Amino acid sequence: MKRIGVFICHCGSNIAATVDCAKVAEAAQAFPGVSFSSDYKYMCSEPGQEFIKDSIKKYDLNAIVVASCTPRMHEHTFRKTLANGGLNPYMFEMTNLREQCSWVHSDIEKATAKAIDLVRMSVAKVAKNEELFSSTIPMHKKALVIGAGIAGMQAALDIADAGHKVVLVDREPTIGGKMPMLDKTFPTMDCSACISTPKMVEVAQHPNIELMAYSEVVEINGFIGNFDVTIKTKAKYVDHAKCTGCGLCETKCPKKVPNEYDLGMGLRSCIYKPFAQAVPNKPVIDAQNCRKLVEGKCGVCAKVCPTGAIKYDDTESFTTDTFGAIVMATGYDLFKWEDVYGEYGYGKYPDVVTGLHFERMVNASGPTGGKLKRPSDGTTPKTVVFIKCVGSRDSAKGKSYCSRACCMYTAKHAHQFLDKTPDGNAYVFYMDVRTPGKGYDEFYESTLRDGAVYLRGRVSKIYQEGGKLIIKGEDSLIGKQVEVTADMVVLATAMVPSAGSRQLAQTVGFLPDLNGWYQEAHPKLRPVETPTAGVFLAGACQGPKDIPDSVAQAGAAAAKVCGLLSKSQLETNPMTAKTNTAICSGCGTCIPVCPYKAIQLESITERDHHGHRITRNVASVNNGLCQGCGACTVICRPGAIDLQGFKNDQILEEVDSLWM
Amino acid sequence: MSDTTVKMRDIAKDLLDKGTVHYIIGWEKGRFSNQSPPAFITSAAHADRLIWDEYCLASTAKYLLDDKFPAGKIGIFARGCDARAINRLIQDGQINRENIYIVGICCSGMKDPATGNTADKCQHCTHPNPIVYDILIGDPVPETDKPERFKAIEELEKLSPDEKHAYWSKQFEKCIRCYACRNVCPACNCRECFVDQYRVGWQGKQNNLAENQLFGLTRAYHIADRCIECGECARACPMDLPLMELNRKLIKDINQLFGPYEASLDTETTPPLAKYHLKDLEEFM
Amino acid sequence: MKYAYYPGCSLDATGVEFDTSNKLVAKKMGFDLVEIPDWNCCGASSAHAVNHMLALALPARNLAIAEAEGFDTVAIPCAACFARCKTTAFEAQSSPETKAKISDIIEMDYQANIEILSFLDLLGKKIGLDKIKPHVIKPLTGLKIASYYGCLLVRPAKIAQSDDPENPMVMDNIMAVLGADPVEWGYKTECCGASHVMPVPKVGQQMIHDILKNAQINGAEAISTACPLCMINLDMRQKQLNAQLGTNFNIPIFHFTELVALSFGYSPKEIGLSKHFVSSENLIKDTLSTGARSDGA
Amino acid sequence: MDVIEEQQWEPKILAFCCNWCAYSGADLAGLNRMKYPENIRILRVPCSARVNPQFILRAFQKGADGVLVAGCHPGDCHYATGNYYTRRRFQVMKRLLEYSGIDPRRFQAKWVSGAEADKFRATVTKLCEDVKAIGPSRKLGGSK
Repeated sequence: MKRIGVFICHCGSNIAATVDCAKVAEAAQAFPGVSFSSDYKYMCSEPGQEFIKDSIKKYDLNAIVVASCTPRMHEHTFRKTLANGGLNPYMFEMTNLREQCSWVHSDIEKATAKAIDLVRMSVAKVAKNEELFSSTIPMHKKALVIGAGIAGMQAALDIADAGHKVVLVDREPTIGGKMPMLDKTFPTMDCSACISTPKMVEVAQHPNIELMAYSEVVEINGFIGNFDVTIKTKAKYVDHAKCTGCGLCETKCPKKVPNEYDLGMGLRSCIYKPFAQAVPNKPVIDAQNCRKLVEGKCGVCAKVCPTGAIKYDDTESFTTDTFGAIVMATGYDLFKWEDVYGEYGYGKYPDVVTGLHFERMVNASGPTGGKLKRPSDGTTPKTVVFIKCVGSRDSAKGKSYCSRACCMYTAKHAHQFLDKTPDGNAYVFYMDVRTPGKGYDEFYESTLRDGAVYLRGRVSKIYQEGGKLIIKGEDSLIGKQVEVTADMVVLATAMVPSAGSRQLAQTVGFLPDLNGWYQEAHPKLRPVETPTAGVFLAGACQGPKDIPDSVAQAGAAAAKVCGLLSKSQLETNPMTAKTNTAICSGCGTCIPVCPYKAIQLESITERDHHGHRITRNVASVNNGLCQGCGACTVICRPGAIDLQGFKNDQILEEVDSLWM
Repeated sequence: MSDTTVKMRDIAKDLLDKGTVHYIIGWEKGRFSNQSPPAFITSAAHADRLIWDEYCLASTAKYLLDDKFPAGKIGIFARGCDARAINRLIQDGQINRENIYIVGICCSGMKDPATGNTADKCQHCTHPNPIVYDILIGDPVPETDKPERFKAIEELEKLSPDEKHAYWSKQFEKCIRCYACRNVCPACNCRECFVDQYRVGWQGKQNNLAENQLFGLTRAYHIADRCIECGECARACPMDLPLMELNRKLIKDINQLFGPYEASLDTETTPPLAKYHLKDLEEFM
Repeated sequence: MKYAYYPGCSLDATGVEFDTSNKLVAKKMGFDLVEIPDWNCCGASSAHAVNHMLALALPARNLAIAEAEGFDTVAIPCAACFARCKTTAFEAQSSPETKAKISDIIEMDYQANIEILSFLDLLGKKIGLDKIKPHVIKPLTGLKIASYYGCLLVRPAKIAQSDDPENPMVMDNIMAVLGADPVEWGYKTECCGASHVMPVPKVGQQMIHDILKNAQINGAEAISTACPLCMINLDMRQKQLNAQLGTNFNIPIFHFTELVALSFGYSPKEIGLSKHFVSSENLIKDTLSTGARSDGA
Repeated sequence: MDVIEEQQWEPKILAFCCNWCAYSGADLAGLNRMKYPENIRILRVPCSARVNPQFILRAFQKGADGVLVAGCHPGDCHYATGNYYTRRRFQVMKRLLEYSGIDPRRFQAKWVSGAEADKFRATVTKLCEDVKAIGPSRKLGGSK
């Protein structure tokens, strides 16, 4: 039997000015189950809390209602008061008389009547409260970072510097991601590789970071503090323990294929490092093209290798490990404009390239040694047209969102082109110029001063005539159609989530947004968290970002991870869903509704009403994953799954109490 | 004796003789000529009790719930409605497909024993042919969408709030809370129905209009996206409540809101209320 | 196989050789083109600028007759007629009210379920390239041809439903089957400017000029068309262009079925090639005598 | 109900508010001392997806004159996806209520963010005005 204590707070005059607190306390005295009721000037004050504790003892109370301000303010305070007074902290309900009654009403009589109703609701609810207990889950003090671009490397370094172990996984043979491919970074024009490759080396040398290049996460089970992860390392065909990275094999390999790192504009051998400063600085064999692996002939690399590191019978390997937290840093890919932009020629004109091609071309370590050359004939372009928003901000063709970095890198490209080609002409077709960033607009202005011609309008057609490209578009500021004859066109293609990121999200257990970007837990207040506790976001996997934003977000994700890993165990919220297995029929309807994948079917063995031993399925909630939203409780027709602290019978009592 | 009856008996004999099933659920002739209640045949010797005529109104599928962990396979004769009911029970995790042997029957509709006209539940049937079976009797009969089955709902929607209230009050005043509708419904397969959970207090026990209507609406909502339109609830109702007018209202709205959907045509598709789409209609902005 | 055939007014007049070659091709390939009985003008070029319902009702009447005659498919050689018919079907299919209104106006039941195909799609897609190939007895080996589609066969994309509004290929594929060498060029779907030539000659002439020039630059020896208006516009005005813009165009223009018929072994005379303004006599002689161009080279 | 009672009648409206958006929006309305009718009784739930449509049926059965379900805007749910289920459930329930003869103005669902104090005020004020215009609830299956 409940012996409920009700405490009505005046909050000075905040409540008492509009609500007759004594009258409310008096009315509460008559509610079923109420053993003691009183009003008091400040319930949250030290003496107020003492009053509650004393009353618990004096009147043998076992459930408490405090009617004061919003529970979002002091629920936690009073729970502690109950605990100190010897009660389970969850034998408590709070009535919001200040924000939702006295402050919003002025008629004392009506406000008092409402206050009595609100207290009645809380009393009805607390009468059904049950003691709840937190449990703890262990925290594995090790983080997993998936993707080793600039965001992943930064997150890994920050976590490792804080003294925690990190495993950094990347599916490519080298870490670094897209940043080392770039030539210069806006707006400072410092060399991209010069600032990213030292980070790569730092990552490789950090005692707390275990690097797993050429590897992919294939399976994740468990929950915050305890993620069991299986990582596949692809067959490298080179024993990196023996390999010294001397590079002899690469020079002797007889077969050359297009180099992915240069977007097919240059060649590489079949035993290769993607680029000179790759980390790990040791080669892998491309099994699709290696003559030894495909045809069984050749074997030159094995012959020349001074350390006997070549291993043609290498196979992929799997490792498993447990992590406390995970950072997703899978980055972006470029929108495949060739599939949809028929008016730009579907990629059939060799001199229509993307911004990333341009980066490789102007990069001194790129396929042209830093010289801008037309892919078709190797000549130096004199007139270059840049087109922005190719796939971005255009739901008819590609994506409705803005890719954020293109305005700036296009300005940079125009600047670089004009810098290298003093008599060159640069035309930029744009929809808007968006330069929100430190020094960004100044940079754009300087590109205009360099002589880049900005034309506000879309390009409707590109075609080839002779050796030239004809670009037809609109200059919407003068309202005329324009036609430019150019040597080369550079498209600022949209950023899209990197290939396979949707599948990876499903492996981890959350859903990407409409466009495939990873969804943050809250757009304003939890921008680096995911709906899955213990999984965080860094960089462009969450949405298009430039380098500074990616690095900043990586730092934020790392801080969140460090916060988690600094604990040896986590206290769980006891207000989670729980199954009544006697009622649960194992239909599993609750499973797809749970945003945290916290529910699964579990088989139990029991005796049926004939006395036979039977095995049947019931829903089982993982307390480490459940966040207590209650979506499952509504889909469950018989209410077999219920939310602790907001149980069906509690809410029904609250509803009923209003019309007793 | 119809061809189908002959085949039913032959198949039942064969299945029971060979031990493929340890009993089979079908229909037999009842006390009156216009009744063919369900029959449970446990040996080949009794197979000749089986009958197929125009009065085999009862659904066979729900009986599977009484033997969820059978000692051997259960044979079952199933028309379109029974087969969808079987799918319903499978998708809801209540029975195991491996435990049952389905003899499908293509059905051209039953008669109302009282009037001799086509039974209400068959008039609006969209899937007379079984969608799942191990062996099939008869040739498939033509199937149509029957959009006219929503006509009665559209008529009711045109009434004013007062008229609607009056209509449903009149209906639910008749209800005697016997729960026959729930007991025959293949979508009502909970271990413990909400009406029986007196501790939680979903529902009062009194037999009055308010409680009756709360029960009716709650049950309709519980099966909203899972109702297979077998019409058993309305057939079983001793007080002739137009229960399909509630179920079809929900089906109609769900189809309009979230795209065409018919429950239990397979056992995989997630019911519409257990999923969402980011671009769902927005009317709460 | 039988298809309803809607020649439209142009094929009775300036495009008479288009009609002839269509029929020759059909005859050789063994399918029947049945002219829609008592057909009327589709209203193209003027009706839709004047009265929306009229613009829908005119084509609908022809389509309704074809439906009533029991045809599943109607083939339409003229791109403008095709566009008007497709638009009518699209509007009727998207709105039952519109469909009812149209039926009311034409006093016939228009179902909007007859398939509407351009003659190009009929040959290149519905019947198929593999059915054309066996009849090619005089391949157009080596003939560098620019396939020109114009606007109305591809636009608006959701109504025209061509294979690709930006880079259609169906005519190019047919040309390849005939043994010709379709060139890559940039003006496949640009407007030919036919309706500008009269009111604003300067604009119209420039449009023709750009098409011809781009074809020339990309090595085309001739242009193949699928619209009687494009055909006449590109063909008839080359002389005028040369006089006014100082160019020297002399590019033979064909209805695409003329080239199909040629490769099927019909003579230029049977097809009516002499009706063209720019003579194709030498080019054809050259091409057909070649074996020379392929075997000899 | 006699004449005197009719005059004194004040509707009682139950509002289910999710803890993270609508409830904090209501708190903000208080903080800003916005005024709205006293007829609203807020019931706090963690998420609008916790609101079982049966609770609404129950409220109307017991005599609620109006019911509001308020949660975060789609895309802003604290639990990522809860309100998408809410949206489906109550679009269906709303129509079922109307079909059962409950004046559609008596039930509302609305997205109210933690910052939208004024939207909260406007929503409950409007609901209250509507309900006052219709008159006392006759209860689900009951008489006036």
